[in-house]
Amino acid sequence: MVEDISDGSSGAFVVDIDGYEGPLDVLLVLAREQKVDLKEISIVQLAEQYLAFVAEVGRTNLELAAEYLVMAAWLAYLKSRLLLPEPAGAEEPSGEAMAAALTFQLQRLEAMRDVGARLMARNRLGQDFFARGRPELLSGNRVTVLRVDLFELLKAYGGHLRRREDVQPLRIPTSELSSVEEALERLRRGLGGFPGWESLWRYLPPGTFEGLNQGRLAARSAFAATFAASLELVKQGRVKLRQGKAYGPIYLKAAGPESDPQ
Amino acid sequence: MTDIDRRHLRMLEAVLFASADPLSERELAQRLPEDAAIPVLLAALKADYADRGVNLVRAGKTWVFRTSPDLAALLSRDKLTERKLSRAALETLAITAYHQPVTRAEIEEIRGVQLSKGTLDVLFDQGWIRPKGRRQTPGRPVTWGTTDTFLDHFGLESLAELPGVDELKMAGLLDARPAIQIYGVTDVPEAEEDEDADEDDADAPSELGQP
Amino acid sequence: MTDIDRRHLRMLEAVLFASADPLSERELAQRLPEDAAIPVLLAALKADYADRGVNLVRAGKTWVFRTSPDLAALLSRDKLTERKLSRAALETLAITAYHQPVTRAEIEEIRGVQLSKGTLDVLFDQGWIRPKGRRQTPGRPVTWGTTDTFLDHFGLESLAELPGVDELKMAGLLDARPAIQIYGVTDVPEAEEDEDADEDDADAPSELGQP
Repeated sequence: MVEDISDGSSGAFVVDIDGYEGPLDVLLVLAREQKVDLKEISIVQLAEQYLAFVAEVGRTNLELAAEYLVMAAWLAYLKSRLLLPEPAGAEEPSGEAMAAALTFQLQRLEAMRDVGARLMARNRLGQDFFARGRPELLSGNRVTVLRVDLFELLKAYGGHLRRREDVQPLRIPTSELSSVEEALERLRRGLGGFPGWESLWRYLPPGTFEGLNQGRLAARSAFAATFAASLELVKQGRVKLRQGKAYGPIYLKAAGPESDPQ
Repeated sequence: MTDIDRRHLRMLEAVLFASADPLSERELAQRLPEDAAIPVLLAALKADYADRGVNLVRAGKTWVFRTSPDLAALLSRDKLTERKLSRAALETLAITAYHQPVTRAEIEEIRGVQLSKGTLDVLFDQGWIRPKGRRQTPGRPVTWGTTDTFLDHFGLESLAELPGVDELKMAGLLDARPAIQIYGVTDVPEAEEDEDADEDDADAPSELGQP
Repeated sequence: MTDIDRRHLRMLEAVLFASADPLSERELAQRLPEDAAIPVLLAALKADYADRGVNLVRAGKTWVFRTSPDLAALLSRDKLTERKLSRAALETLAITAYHQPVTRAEIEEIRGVQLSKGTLDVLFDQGWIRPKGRRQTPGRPVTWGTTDTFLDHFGLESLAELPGVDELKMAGLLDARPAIQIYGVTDVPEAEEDEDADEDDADAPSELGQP
């Protein structure tokens, strides 16, 4: 919501990301903070405001939809284009053209918002003016009219297609989630390679760390599956696990006879 | 008519027009300003409408606008009884529109259920579908398609204006499967095959969404 | 008023008064004798009711009697409870009204965010928007526009009465193309001639005046 952004001198934002309708909406709210006509807006300043906004949301560990990040990247690029001299003979639109396009987009969106509000403020049927409360059917020969409109027709077709889809053989789509079985397999294969205590991290599939940082579901499932698999191997007496303190790193070692003094 | 408050007259007119039920003088008095002289206003309004196509009439203690009785006969060559289309008929119509030219057997095949006798008749009587030709297959079954009356009724300029399957989906008219996507599905079930090979197909829009 | 057929006028009045929903001139013609001069009659009837508590209003190609808007307070008890439109739906409605015919992708371009599934559905269900044709671009996407029901609801005679439509057009803000296309290629802000070749969109924004 608009009111939820305050550009206090402390630099503290209060951000309600759910209140926004996408990155352009955020930009429009930020642009209003410059308190000038949209046509006069400083795009460099706006880019900075937006990047600060995204950083703030990132700092408070809120997840931002990809479109917000794409806009951030584009704005960072645009800012650099505007601040640096234009390369000669560039094929791309100039920094100014890109800035003008953004200004146009903001104006256009704001215009649509305004007219939307003006529409709703009009006298409206059922609110300000009214239909005949007692419509009459004029009598005469009896003709049956089938009552159906385009919406109902399309809805019927949609419903039919859906039901058809429902009776199709069940297809189980491949999932990118990790299974414990896969993790077990990976641990078993890996165990030979590291005779001593080794961090459990090393047994995670490639890319898991990056994925975790981005909060990706697949990475989180890989992490969980690996941990569960390690417990399973302990139960089978195949490995030993060690953890120095709560939330500390977990180490793992094969429990083979040659590495185990007992 | 000089001492009639025009403002009150307009109010009375609007209230009577918008009301779903005939209104008594007491109810009218409750809705209009206190100083409105209801009986005088009613008499004036009744006189205003005396020669019009709509009259203000008194029914017992209540007042109501009604079509002038002498017009009822003139106007209405048809008494419209509106009827809802059955779901079977609605689906049959939609399938005919999207898959035309299409035979009865094909409609049954697509719907996965037999067509009861009257279904095509209802649509035919309404002028929405008509025979289009014959399929060049054993038995040479009749194919069906939609008519201009159909387009007209649904406010379509041409069949090409019917949204395709993808667009129905996007408009929310056709829900996709439950959201398994959340769980990181990589394999999107693809569209089913469709092999309509009709010779008499000339006027069927080829790019209509084929389910 | 001399050449107005009083009998026809009364009939027209009765037909319109009897209906709660707008009727098209064609529907009116079907109800009246063949020699009835519908447009002339409509103009006369509209004038008759101009100062009354009930007015004859035009919405696109349709006509209907409605209570006069200045009597809103009086009729407040008849108010219909309505579902509030979401912000996304309201913006989508405004964009459809001002940019029509417009594709889903263009609406998304203007809002800078994807349209969630039900948004167009809500407006379509409400009878305010409908598919208008197809854009002659790859994929031939369906275009959307507003209906006469929309005009009726918002008390508009035609699209030309949309609030602010002329200023927006002058300001070049009724261009649904991606912004960078408008500025990127030529770098001249005034290069706004829209020569989208929309074959079945003869009723594009240029025609906003005569729906």
